[in-house]
Amino acid sequence: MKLLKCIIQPHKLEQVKDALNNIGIKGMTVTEVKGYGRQRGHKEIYRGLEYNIFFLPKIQLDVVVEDQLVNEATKAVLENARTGHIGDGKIFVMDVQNAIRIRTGEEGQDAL
Amino acid sequence: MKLLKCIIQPHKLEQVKDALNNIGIKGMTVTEVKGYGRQRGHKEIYRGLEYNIFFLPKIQLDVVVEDQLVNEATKAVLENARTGHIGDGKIFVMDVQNAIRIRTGEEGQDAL
Amino acid sequence: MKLLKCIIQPHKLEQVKDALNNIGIKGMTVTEVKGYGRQRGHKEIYRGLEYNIFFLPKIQLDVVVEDQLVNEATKAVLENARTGHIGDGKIFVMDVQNAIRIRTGEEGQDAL
Amino acid sequence: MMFLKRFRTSPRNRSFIMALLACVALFALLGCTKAENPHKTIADINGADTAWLLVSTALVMLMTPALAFFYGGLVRNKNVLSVVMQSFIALGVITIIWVLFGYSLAFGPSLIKVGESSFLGSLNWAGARNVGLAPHTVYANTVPHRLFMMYQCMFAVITPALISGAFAERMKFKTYLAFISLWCILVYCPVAHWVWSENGWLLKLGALDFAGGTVVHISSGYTALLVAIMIKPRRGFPREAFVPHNLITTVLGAGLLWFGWFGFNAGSALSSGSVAVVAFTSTHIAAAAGAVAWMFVDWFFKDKPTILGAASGAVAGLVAITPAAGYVGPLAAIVIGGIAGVVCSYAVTLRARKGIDDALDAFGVHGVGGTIGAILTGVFASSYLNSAVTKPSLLGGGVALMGAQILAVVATIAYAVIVSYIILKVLDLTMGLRVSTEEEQMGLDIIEHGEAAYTS
Amino acid sequence: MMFLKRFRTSPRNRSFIMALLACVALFALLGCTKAENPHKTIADINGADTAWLLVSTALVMLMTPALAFFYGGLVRNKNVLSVVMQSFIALGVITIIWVLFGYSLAFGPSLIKVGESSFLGSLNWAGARNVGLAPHTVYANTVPHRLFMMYQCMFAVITPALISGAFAERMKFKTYLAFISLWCILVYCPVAHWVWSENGWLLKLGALDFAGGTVVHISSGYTALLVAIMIKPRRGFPREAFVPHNLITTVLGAGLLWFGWFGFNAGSALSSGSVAVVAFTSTHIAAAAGAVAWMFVDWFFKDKPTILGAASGAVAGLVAITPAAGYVGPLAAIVIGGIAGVVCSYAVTLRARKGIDDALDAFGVHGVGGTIGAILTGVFASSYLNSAVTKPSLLGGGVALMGAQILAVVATIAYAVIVSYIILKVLDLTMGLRVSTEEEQMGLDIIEHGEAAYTS
Amino acid sequence: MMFLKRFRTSPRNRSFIMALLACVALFALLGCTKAENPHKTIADINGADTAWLLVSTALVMLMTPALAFFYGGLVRNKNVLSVVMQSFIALGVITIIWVLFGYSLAFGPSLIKVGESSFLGSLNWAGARNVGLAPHTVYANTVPHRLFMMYQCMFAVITPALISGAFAERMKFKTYLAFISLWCILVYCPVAHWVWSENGWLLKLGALDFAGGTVVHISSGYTALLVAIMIKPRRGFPREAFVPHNLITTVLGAGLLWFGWFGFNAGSALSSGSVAVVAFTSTHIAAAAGAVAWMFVDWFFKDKPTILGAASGAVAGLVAITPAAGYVGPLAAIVIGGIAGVVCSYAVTLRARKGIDDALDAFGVHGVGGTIGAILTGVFASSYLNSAVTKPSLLGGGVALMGAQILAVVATIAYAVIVSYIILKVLDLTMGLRVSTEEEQMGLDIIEHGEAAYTS
Ligand SMILES: Nc1ncnc2c1ncn2[C@@H]1O[C@H](COP(=O)(O)OP(=O)(O)O)[C@@H](O)[C@H]1O
Ligand SMILES: Nc1ncnc2c1ncn2[C@@H]1O[C@H](COP(=O)(O)OP(=O)(O)O)[C@@H](O)[C@H]1O
Ligand SMILES: Nc1ncnc2c1ncn2[C@@H]1O[C@H](COP(=O)(O)OP(=O)(O)O)[C@@H](O)[C@H]1O
Repeated sequence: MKLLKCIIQPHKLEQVKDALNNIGIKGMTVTEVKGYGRQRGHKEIYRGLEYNIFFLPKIQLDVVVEDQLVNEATKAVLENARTGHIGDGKIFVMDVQNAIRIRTGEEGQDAL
Repeated sequence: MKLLKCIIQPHKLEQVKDALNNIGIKGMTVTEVKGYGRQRGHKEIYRGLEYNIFFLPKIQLDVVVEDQLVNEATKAVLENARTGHIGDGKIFVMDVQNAIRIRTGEEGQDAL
Repeated sequence: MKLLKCIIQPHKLEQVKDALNNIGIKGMTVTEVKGYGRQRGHKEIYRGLEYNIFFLPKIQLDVVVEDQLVNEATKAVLENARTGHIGDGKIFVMDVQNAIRIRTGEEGQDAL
Repeated sequence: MMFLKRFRTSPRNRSFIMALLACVALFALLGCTKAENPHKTIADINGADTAWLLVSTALVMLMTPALAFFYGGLVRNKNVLSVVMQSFIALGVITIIWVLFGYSLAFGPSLIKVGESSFLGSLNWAGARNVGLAPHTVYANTVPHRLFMMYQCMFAVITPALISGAFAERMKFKTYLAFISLWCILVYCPVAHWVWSENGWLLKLGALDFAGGTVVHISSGYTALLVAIMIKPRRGFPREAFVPHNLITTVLGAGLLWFGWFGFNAGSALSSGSVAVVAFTSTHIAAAAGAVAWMFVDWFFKDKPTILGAASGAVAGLVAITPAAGYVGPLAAIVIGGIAGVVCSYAVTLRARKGIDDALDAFGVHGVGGTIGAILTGVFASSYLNSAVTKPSLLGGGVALMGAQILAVVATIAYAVIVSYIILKVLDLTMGLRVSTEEEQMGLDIIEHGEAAYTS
Repeated sequence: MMFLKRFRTSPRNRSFIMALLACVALFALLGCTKAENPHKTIADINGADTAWLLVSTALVMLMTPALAFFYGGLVRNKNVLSVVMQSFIALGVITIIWVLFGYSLAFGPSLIKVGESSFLGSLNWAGARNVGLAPHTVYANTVPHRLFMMYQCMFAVITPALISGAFAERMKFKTYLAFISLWCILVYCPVAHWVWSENGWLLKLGALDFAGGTVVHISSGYTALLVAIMIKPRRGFPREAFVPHNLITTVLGAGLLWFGWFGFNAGSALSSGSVAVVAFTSTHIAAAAGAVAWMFVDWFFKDKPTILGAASGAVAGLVAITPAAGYVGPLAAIVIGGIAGVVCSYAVTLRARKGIDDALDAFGVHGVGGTIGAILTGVFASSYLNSAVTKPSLLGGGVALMGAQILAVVATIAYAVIVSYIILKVLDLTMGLRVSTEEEQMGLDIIEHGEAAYTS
Repeated sequence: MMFLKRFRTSPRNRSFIMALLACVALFALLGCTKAENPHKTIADINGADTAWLLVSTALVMLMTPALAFFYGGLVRNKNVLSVVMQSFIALGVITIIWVLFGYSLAFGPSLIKVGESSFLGSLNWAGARNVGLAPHTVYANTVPHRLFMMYQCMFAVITPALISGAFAERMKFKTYLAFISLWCILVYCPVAHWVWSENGWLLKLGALDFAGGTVVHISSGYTALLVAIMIKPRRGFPREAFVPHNLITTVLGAGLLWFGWFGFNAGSALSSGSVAVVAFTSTHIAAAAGAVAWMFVDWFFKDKPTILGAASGAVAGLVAITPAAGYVGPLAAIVIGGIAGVVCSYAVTLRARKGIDDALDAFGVHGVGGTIGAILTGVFASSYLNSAVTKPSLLGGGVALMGAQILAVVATIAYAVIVSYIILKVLDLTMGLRVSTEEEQMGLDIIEHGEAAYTS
């Protein structure tokens, strides 16, 4: 199993969720985060001074998927989270050794 | 070392924390997240329309433990986070290569 | 690539960010979390009773870096997040198998 | 963020703003404040009545920020500032319009007259000219005329702000400013003239509207329904849930609205005496009954007594009692408030099911509540409590009053809807009503105002 | 969520609600609003006094939402709506009860009389019958009787809401509604009758309670202590910290309470003259002294001057000055407010150490503050400032007033506690006081009202 | 947390607190409230005027919590309580000082006199001695003298609180308390004496300040500039963005300030008549014009109409109209408000570019707005509207008034800045102005008050 840690633009969440849904991804966890990257924040004028807002609101979407779904899931995120502007975000792929469903105690892929 | 990423019901946090404490787990990190899974949200009536609230509030409890504690910790979470209803959550087990205590610079298990 | 999951004191974020910036780290993601560890919260008097506040506000700074930057990045965090008091936090090092830039589809180190 | 560049003020925007400013400047120069009233002098001012009307005016002013909070709490995080701004800026823009010429159009000497009945005021009182400190014989003969102008100003401010609930989370701010300005001038001022001015034709017909059921709530409520239909639903409606992002803010708004409504209704007595007390009493009781009624409806049909229901019910009760406030007793107020709570709650449900996205239910509460109130005024108004009731109500054994009430309601709805339709069509073709889909997704706060409500 | 199904309205709930509604309807039909007062006419209305009392009534109304915010900020996130709702719905429910028969029980012609002393009002004024627009000779002889009824209504509303601080975060909403209804009728109305009605026995004894120290604060404060004990502590108390989830909301509540209290105290003069000024002055000063005093206590004993301390201190000062407001001067107000700040802050600490979970310290602030105020009225009341002070105070060199004060306090506490105990026992056996442990853990907002205060 | 130990109350702190308390106690004993006024009796009280001034006093009181919210929303999360506390506790501390001796210094019989002109009041009215219920012949000859004292109290409270915007997020709380106490006594009371007391030298010179442009806004605004410079910028300024953490809270503050300002300005008529109406009208209109003007400036130069701009503009308009309120008509009010909106918005930009960290722009809004208002009073004041205008204004064809206005402004600025400088120097050397860098980073809420505003 892999964890896809996707950092995306907040207003793309709904669309990405639907896309993942369509390819049968059964669960995900969303965290409100603030991100800093090449986008290097944006300029904002406040009380006459121009500031750099470094950290911009992003959504972190954690999805654990079976290995064979990784490519498809990645594609779904790439296609639906993309606006073409800097700051669209990243997908980090990490290894997950086990998953356990708390309700039933099922383990591994069955738990997803 | 392993990271147990536990997604649980918010009102179970206190109990799970105490249980982990009892088996000597010395630290944990809590994030407020929103989750989506088999529970598929719940129905809510608002202004006369029935909506599906997809994302429900969950707590993500990140606990890094030594390898030999993984089973015991998992058991503690399973037993104390369970209500028996869909939406009780998951435990994802991931590998952690190193841990460093910022205050002292200690590494590995000593840092936990 | 590695993910450095750094749990730090909130008021150290600015300084740590600048330090990472200085060694050329190009991105990071910040989450507001609550932490529990050796610090075991702190005592607070409220309405005449002394309570233990277990969970204290912390910042979780997730930084994905190329393998060769891990040591330097760790050092930067250690030096800049340290106050010398219990509760300064931890760095957890985890393996990242791939990174993808959503905007361009670039993969691996190029995506950072 | 290159993306944002696209929304930078274009030259067209600039000229729009310039024109607006020029307008204001022109009018500001025009007026010269020499105030006269042939019949009354400053010596005729009654201190107590003036004190109460000063307070009432302040209370009604507070209702507009209150509305901002009531509405603001109900929208999503990313649009709360835009909704709050729509109310807040109405205090600015409509006040200026009102002082420069709105008051004159609404209450000034008749410009368009048919027989004894007047249809519009002239610009004779523009810029507060001839609106002096001596009382006006007819409008409020014991308080300075200028105070009456200010009191009415607060009504003119809140009315277009009420409509904003209908198109929340999707209208362009620039278009909003144009809309409320035009609507105030072309809809509100004429209707106010019909109902409240010395020779207004609806007044002449004997229709009763104590504190603005027709002028304020019906005119804004039905316009709201129209705009909601014309501007189309929010992206995602009705599939997605647009649940309130902060109900505490909404309750704050409801609490302050309730408080301010004492100024709205009891202030409309324009004096500190028994009529004010009648209005105050029925206002409070109807709010209470509305809150309880809507809560119980929720409990029955949704299994839970919601706080949103209680707050909405209080507002519905307040709306419904508005036209009747000074004419009815405590028990009638319970009935009016209770009916409003039940019917408005049903109207809200119905409108949602019909696929109309009147986002914050400006129609369901103000349109429906106002109509209920106007009709029930024809049922309960008692000449015993207020000598202004000259025709018998249903309970008083006659249908004359009811007839006038229905006529007033129908005329107001017809006029408001037709004129609003024209205004909106014109705006749609020239400025556009809606932001783009992408802007809607990103939220109006950042897109239209460059600000985020909450940061941390 | 199958789980939620269990909380769906059961048939039993439905019949409960139906019965309630029927009751309301019945009473609504019953009353016919023909209002008479043999001694006064509408011509006796004084405009200035009426203006001030209209304003004061509105101000006191605002205190209930204010209380909702004060309390709401102090609880945990998951219970804030439930606490806010408890206050807000009191505006609805108690208002209806008050108009239908509560006012009559409290202020109506005597039903139960022993000699000259009356113990309860009759239903003669039920449904506002005989409560007309002419002033009542005794209660407020320059303002419409009906306005006095509304002014008193606001007091009746806030008093049970005050108690809600004691059982915050754990009482069933249905039980809450039953409790405040019964408490209003069985405790508040009688006690108000004793202290404020024409022939009330405590009034006859010469006890002074300017604006409700006994009737409002003592009766609610001691009841709060009782409920806190009977309903048992919240799960986790005292091990877990229940820290305020939003202190800004609490300060908003404190600020609006302070503001509204001018209506509560200075309005109790029932006229716009020197007594109102005396009350206004002492009210503001006592609030200030209370805030400063509690802050310094915090600074000494907890090392930090907390804002919660300052806000609580202001409220404590306001509570303590309430019975004395119209009888004492500015320096006495400093002393009363200061003492209240110190003693209430200590009471709060003590109650927590005793293991009593009066969650938001309704007892520590209102019970203790009210007692301090009632007693200190016996020390400082000055006939020089207010001719209603007929017995000498301690400083005036006598013990007669103090005796009456103590008797009033003791009688009120005894009566309130005993009757509340019976009400609570009955409710416990029939409806149950508390939600289940699991419901408590999930939070009352979602469980009892199906809503979340904040979403994002 | 060992770290926190360092901030525990040290013995030095304790004695500081003890001394303060002793002071208060001493003064409390000192005064004996025997109030006399040779010329007037209680029978001279006018009920309507009293009602209006009671309400106005309550409204002005509300402005201080309102300011707390306006300011509180603008700072960062970790400092919001500290900012709110600074305003809230001013209600406590300054009220006590005012009653004990501040009012006497400001309005009492002259202590320091040169010819007919007075420079400071004596302690003759300390502890409200001789401040009775009969009206004072000169100050407010139809309302109880004591009410006038309370009305003025609210002004004295809010003025130092206004300054707190300048040093937000970095001043020690203990130093803050000492600062506002000293500033109230050494700056506010004398300046108030000059402008408003019977024989004040600026009054004698014919300077007009209807409701406190000079006394309140100029004195606090320029002091704010001085403190901002002396205490140095916040860590990170101007590199980091200190964006508002909750603009809804700020709008709440702005709305309540607007509401309360009716008491501030229209209340300053001290009677419920035509002057109050003049002031009420111009106040509302100037706020509206300020909001619209600042919004359009934002739109032009920052591409977006911000809600912070609209809210700040409303406040700027209110500040600027304050000295002129009772002397000018509606169209002048549009001009004054509009100019204030534009100029203050520019001043705010300029000050930021100059590297001065007047964090919440107390100077840009109150200093600049107050100056604009004082000067424009010299342009627009009309004897037609208010007989208190005895010298011709510029529009009236003379420069005498303008001369007096400028003199008053300059004298106030000079005095306020010099005395504040001395106070701050002394405090800097004895107590220190600023918290340490580490404390600043951690936030004043937790460091100074041991509380967090929001928990979850
Ligand atoms: N090295 C990194 N480690 C962790 N998070 C990162 C890293 N780089 C980028 N991010 C996250 O991805 C978001 C988008 O990255 P950014 O570089 O701004 O845009 P893009 O991916 O389009 O080049 C950032 O705001 C941040 O949250
Ligand atoms: N594949 C997944 N990846 C990440 N998080 C998941 C995944 N599946 C479930 N979750 C998290 O676990 C929570 C509970 O899962 P759900 O399927 O609703 O219940 P259950 O585990 O009882 O079947 C979800 O709300 C979500 O936060
Ligand atoms: N085993 C763990 N797993 C996850 N997070 C941890 C763990 N131990 C500590 N933390 C996080 O690190 C923070 C600091 O740890 P703590 O033990 O209090 O201080 P220190 O690292 O200085 O000994 C905690 O508040 C918690 O968020």
